[in-house]
Amino acid sequence: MAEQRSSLSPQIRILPGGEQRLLAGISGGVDPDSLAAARKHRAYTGLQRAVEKLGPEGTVDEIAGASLRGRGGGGYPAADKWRAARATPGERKVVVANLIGADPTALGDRALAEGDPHLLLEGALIAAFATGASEAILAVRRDWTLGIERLRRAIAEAEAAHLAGYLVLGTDFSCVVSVWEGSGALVAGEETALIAALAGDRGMPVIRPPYPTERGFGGAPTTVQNGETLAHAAWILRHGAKKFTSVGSATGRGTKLVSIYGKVAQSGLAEVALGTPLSAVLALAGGGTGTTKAVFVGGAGGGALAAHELEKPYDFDALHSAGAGIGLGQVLVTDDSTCMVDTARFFLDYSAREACGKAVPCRIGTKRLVETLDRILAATPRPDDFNLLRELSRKMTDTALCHLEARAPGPMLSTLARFADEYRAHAERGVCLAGAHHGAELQPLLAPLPGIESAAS
Amino acid sequence: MDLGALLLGVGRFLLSTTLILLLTVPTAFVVIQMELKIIAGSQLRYGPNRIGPWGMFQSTIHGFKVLAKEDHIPDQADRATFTLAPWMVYMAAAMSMLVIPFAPGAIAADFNIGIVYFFAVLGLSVVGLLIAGWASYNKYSLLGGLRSAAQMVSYEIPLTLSVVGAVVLAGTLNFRELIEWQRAHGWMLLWQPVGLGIFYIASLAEINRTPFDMVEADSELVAGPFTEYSGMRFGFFFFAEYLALFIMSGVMISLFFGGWLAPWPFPAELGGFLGTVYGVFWFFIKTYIFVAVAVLLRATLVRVRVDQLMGAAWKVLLPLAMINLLVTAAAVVVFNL
Amino acid sequence: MRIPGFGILKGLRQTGRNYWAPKVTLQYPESRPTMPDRWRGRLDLIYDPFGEHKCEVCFQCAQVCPVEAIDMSGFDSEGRRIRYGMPEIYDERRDPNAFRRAGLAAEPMRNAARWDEAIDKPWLHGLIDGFGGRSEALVAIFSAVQERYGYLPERALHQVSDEMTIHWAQVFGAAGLGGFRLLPAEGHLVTVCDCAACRFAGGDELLTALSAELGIAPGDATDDGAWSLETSSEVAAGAIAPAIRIDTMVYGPLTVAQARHLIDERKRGDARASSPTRAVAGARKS
Amino acid sequence: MTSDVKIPDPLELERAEEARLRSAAGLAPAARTGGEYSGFESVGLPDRPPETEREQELYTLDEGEMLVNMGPQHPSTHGVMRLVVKVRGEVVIDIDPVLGYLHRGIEKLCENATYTTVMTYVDPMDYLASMHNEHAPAIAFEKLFGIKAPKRAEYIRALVVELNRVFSHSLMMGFLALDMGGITPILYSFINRDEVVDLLSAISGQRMLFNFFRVGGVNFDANDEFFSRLGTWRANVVKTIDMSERVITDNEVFRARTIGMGVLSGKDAIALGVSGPNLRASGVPFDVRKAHPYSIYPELEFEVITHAAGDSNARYLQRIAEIKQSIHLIDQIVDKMPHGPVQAQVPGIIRPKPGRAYGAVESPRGLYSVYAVSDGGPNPYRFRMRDPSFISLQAIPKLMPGHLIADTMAVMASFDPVMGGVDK
Repeated sequence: MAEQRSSLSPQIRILPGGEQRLLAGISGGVDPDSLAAARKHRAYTGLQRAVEKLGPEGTVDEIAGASLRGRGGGGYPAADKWRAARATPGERKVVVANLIGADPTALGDRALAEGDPHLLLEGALIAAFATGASEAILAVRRDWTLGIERLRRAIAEAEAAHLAGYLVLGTDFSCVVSVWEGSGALVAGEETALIAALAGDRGMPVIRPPYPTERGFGGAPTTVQNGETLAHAAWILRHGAKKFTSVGSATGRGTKLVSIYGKVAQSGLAEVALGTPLSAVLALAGGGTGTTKAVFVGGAGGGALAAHELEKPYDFDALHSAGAGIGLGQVLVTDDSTCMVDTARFFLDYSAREACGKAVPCRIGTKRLVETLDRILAATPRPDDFNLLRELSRKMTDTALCHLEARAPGPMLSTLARFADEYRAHAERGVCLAGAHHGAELQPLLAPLPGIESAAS
Repeated sequence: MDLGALLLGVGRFLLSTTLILLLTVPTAFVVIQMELKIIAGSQLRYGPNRIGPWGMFQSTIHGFKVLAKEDHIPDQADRATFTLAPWMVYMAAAMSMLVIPFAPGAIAADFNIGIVYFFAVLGLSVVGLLIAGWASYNKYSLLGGLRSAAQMVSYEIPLTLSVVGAVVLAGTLNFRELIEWQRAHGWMLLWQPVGLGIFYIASLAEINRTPFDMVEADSELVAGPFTEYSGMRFGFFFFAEYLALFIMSGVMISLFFGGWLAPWPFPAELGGFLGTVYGVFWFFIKTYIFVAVAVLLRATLVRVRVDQLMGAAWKVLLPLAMINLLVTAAAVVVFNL
Repeated sequence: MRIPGFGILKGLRQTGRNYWAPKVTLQYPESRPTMPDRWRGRLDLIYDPFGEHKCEVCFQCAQVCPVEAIDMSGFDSEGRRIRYGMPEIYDERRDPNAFRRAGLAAEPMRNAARWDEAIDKPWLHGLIDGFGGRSEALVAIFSAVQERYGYLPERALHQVSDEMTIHWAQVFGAAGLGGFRLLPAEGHLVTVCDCAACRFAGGDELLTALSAELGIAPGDATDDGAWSLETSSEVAAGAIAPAIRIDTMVYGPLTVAQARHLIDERKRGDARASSPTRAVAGARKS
Repeated sequence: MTSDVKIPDPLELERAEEARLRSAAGLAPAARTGGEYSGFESVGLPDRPPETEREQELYTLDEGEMLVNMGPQHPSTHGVMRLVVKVRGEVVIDIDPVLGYLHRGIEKLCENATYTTVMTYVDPMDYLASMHNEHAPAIAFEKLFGIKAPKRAEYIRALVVELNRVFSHSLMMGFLALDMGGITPILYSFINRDEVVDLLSAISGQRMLFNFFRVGGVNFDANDEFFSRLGTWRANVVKTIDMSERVITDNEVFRARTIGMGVLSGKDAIALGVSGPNLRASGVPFDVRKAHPYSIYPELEFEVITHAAGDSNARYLQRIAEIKQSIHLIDQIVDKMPHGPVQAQVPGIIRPKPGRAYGAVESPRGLYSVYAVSDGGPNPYRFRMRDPSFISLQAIPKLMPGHLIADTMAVMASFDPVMGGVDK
């Protein structure tokens, strides 16, 4: 483990166990800075196969055969997106790898960028080849300095070895890869917002249609894929669709990088096959400390699952039907000392702070939801506050401009459904069933504290 | 003649002219204010009601605004005549006021040929308009000036002829004696109804009032002869117009409505200063009634076309005036009134 | 058969009667017209059922107006007066979100002198040229500037806007959304991570303790200007939660005692920053 | 004449003449104080040889003729139009309307807008008939998409359209009088217009540029406030119309100014393509609502009104009669109005199949029609608008010669052109 940590930023801890596919190279101790070492681990064989054997259509079919779904939270089939981008006519097409790290607690993309840059690069090149793009942009969060540096070096080496850039592998397929340093924000995880930010504009989503695959970055058809998805694509091309689909559930094939944190023995990053029960996922992190009360899946855009639901499979549709979402693979474990209302308020406050402010229901709705939860926590609710919560959430979801906004009320709604008694206790009696003392930390973290005395007490 | 009488005459002349000149501007203000308010009222508007009580100082403010405006002369214009024209028009109006009989003893210059003088001087204003139209070096002005010339030339004749009947009846060309005659024989209105009608129409045309205002037909010629004028030069034209309206009404009531006479027999014993005040009171009452009627006409009527106007003058009014004069003269000879 | 003159008399009668008829004019400032409920022309802001402005005073309109014609003032949802305008009056606006969306600095400005700090124009010019003046490079330019100055001086943003011919509003907006500092930090900048991982690993206790230690609230600075405290999810602590960042160094996982120790270390003037890895190796949360 | 004729500049002629006289009198040539600018250069003589025979004919001045330039800044040119009038004294010899001072490229704007947003662009075109401007595209697009507006929507459309016709015509009464120097009727017209405009803002939310029609329906349903205001308006509209009518219709001066002025025969009107009230005033019974019925007009009972004379007075009386007719129609519509939805289901971004559609309505100024071509994209490939006042304006040069300057404006006002529509 030691040399791994030295090769990655200290923020990233690779948990032992679980599947070892994307993380194989990292935990295998491959030196991320050398192309030769990566090639020992079959780097670029997938690209070779795509370019020399399959051809663009074949590549897309291969991805479709693996039924790869986007790991960015949407779960949109990658093959469909690529087909759409491929079908759109255009001189210039672009592939954008979303490594912006929308949620800082999701470590998957960062780990890949720092530990196995060639995997990402290969995935981006494959996507570019399949969609007929001549340009690939790796949009990386600007404070991942280590990852940026390693990606740049990887690109340079790959171009020197004719694995990227012009005339890849001697064929007439050319793709110029560049690294773009973006500023991390929750909204940047949204593809249209990312495209706007790429163009130097304020990172705000735009209304669809036209979809980015029709008209995206600079008016060119653009394929925006999460970094992990591209890594999966590379892995599929390396090892074949059959092996990829060997694990996973019926609705979600393959694996997912999960970052587990909260009240667990050891927080960190793990790779699990989709469909694994949540309890098994928690086991990877050594299980929860104390009695696990609820598991928040999918971060601010996800939802909560009660302890008795831990046997649910960790899967796109299962979680979605449970009112949560897979998100970027965040799994927050809470124990019985955690107040659910407070937690829901925290996530909503995070959404409100990160709201880009373009869509009014999002900008104002999140604010109002937080205020309403504050009233509930302060035991001074208005008569129809609970209806207001539900009504406002429904409106936000209906009028959403981007999926972040549509899912922002998720944590609140799921906790409201499962832990209604806590809400009621707060609203009516002003007591917290979780026994958490609600003092200064209830205030929004960015706003001034009421005073030092209360903080010191 | 002795020096005292001469000095007295000179002093009296200076005093009266000064008073007249001082009277012109407030009169114009009052008439303009009447126009503003009456037209507004008949258009279901309030009209000016902000400046002063009931907005009665609106026109005064307009006057001072005009003073404050830039005085612009087109560089192709003929400066001398361009500057001369407003002065001529204004002076024509002001001078014709000299013979207006406000009240017994309140006549600036009591000529024995006051009526002739009046029509002669008032006719000068057309020269001013013509000059203005020519000097402005602007086609609208030119057309307007020519229109005014044609219009006035064609209306001087019926206007004057319509009065001659009254003159023949009264046997005098002096306003004061004419009014005295009316005190004796009743208002000229009863003796000369046809003459009154001709006089009223002709006088409206003479002073370019709607419906005969095609000299400055704002929807055809932008502002006629005044197009290129600005500032106080335009103000002079403006004042002169409304002054002329006042003067015409005054002359008309002097000729046909018994001037300063009250509707009932004028108390003869009421002489001296009191009589003057009494006469002035009645004079202004009657005059402003007719000013109001003219204003109401403007609010109601549309503009007559220039050829229709002159057609009416030559084909209708002139023969009528002739017949009227003929009948009157015959009557005077037959019944030796 | 028309009697000549009859029509004129009819018109005269109408106009004359209207002189005494009730007038239709509205004396505007005193009496206002009653506009229909649906009328869309009204320019004042409506209140919501709870009597709060629907306007969030988010200043988006003000900042996207290319000629900066919009200035506004109002009360945000917490009832604090908000005004958009020149930097001198930023401290009238305290809603952090409104600040950030308007691309303005989130703290009240303490020393106005720093705002006029002269910047290295040729250097910035070379930087912009190096990126070919493409607007895609805005963020990269910003991070370079912030790396050099510790924040984005307004003058630098103006120069960027001028040289790259990008609307001032767009430059400010891009800078505001990127987690950049638009105001200089005073002294040592202590950033407590408030991401979910840190929070549930005890980030709150850490924040409370630090603000007690430094005697300031988050988003504030000590009176002597030696310390500033703020929270941000940009630290991205991940496995080392709870973490704090002092200036540029990230430490974690920390207990309250260790955090106090770090602060005291700095206070004692020991400027040698221990490397994060050593801190990580040394510190284990019990 | 040859085509390279030298156009005599009046200023030059005058200067030459003056120089000749001065030299004959043995005087020194005059020193002109004036700069380059001179009043005569504003007559609009082009500084180039004439390109067409028409230009040559117009700009060649015989003895005693001069060009007077009316507009674009003139008290009574109904917006910004320029009339180059060739006069001999007061008599008009020739007239050349110069258009395009208000051109805003609305057709091009519409071709760059999606089908749903076209409505906002056509509004300011003929700003006295915005509702009609929106009606024609709505009809054309609905043909294009193959959708139908609900019944109630059609009724509301007809209602607002007739209301719009009322205030447009009543404004024409006022402007006609104003151009003859009558200053009062225009204010009575505006009283009437204001009430109607308040009505329309009660239903549409705007006073002038309504943006009320939608593809497949209308924006709002008619609410109680609208109907109550409609009732009060209906109660006193006839009074208001009669008020302005009493001032001008029987007025001898007005009749003398309008009867026999600008007589346009039915044949000429058809040849020129004049439509609407101007055509019907020439005795041709053509009304789009009858000839090519659209919306709900087949269900309403009304007959085409015509006047035989074809002069300004006939056009004026035609308008008044149509106002009364529109009020009658409004009564019928309000009586028959059904309940139900006012908007058909239409997707947000519409991509109709390639094709072409034509929608025509009877606007206060005549046959206003829209021709839209779709290439399958989200916005029209071609969007053409036929504006009636543009065509009725072409009658002016044909009618005016022989009349006086005073009548040009009066006759033009009787055709009731709106420059916003002419120049698009």
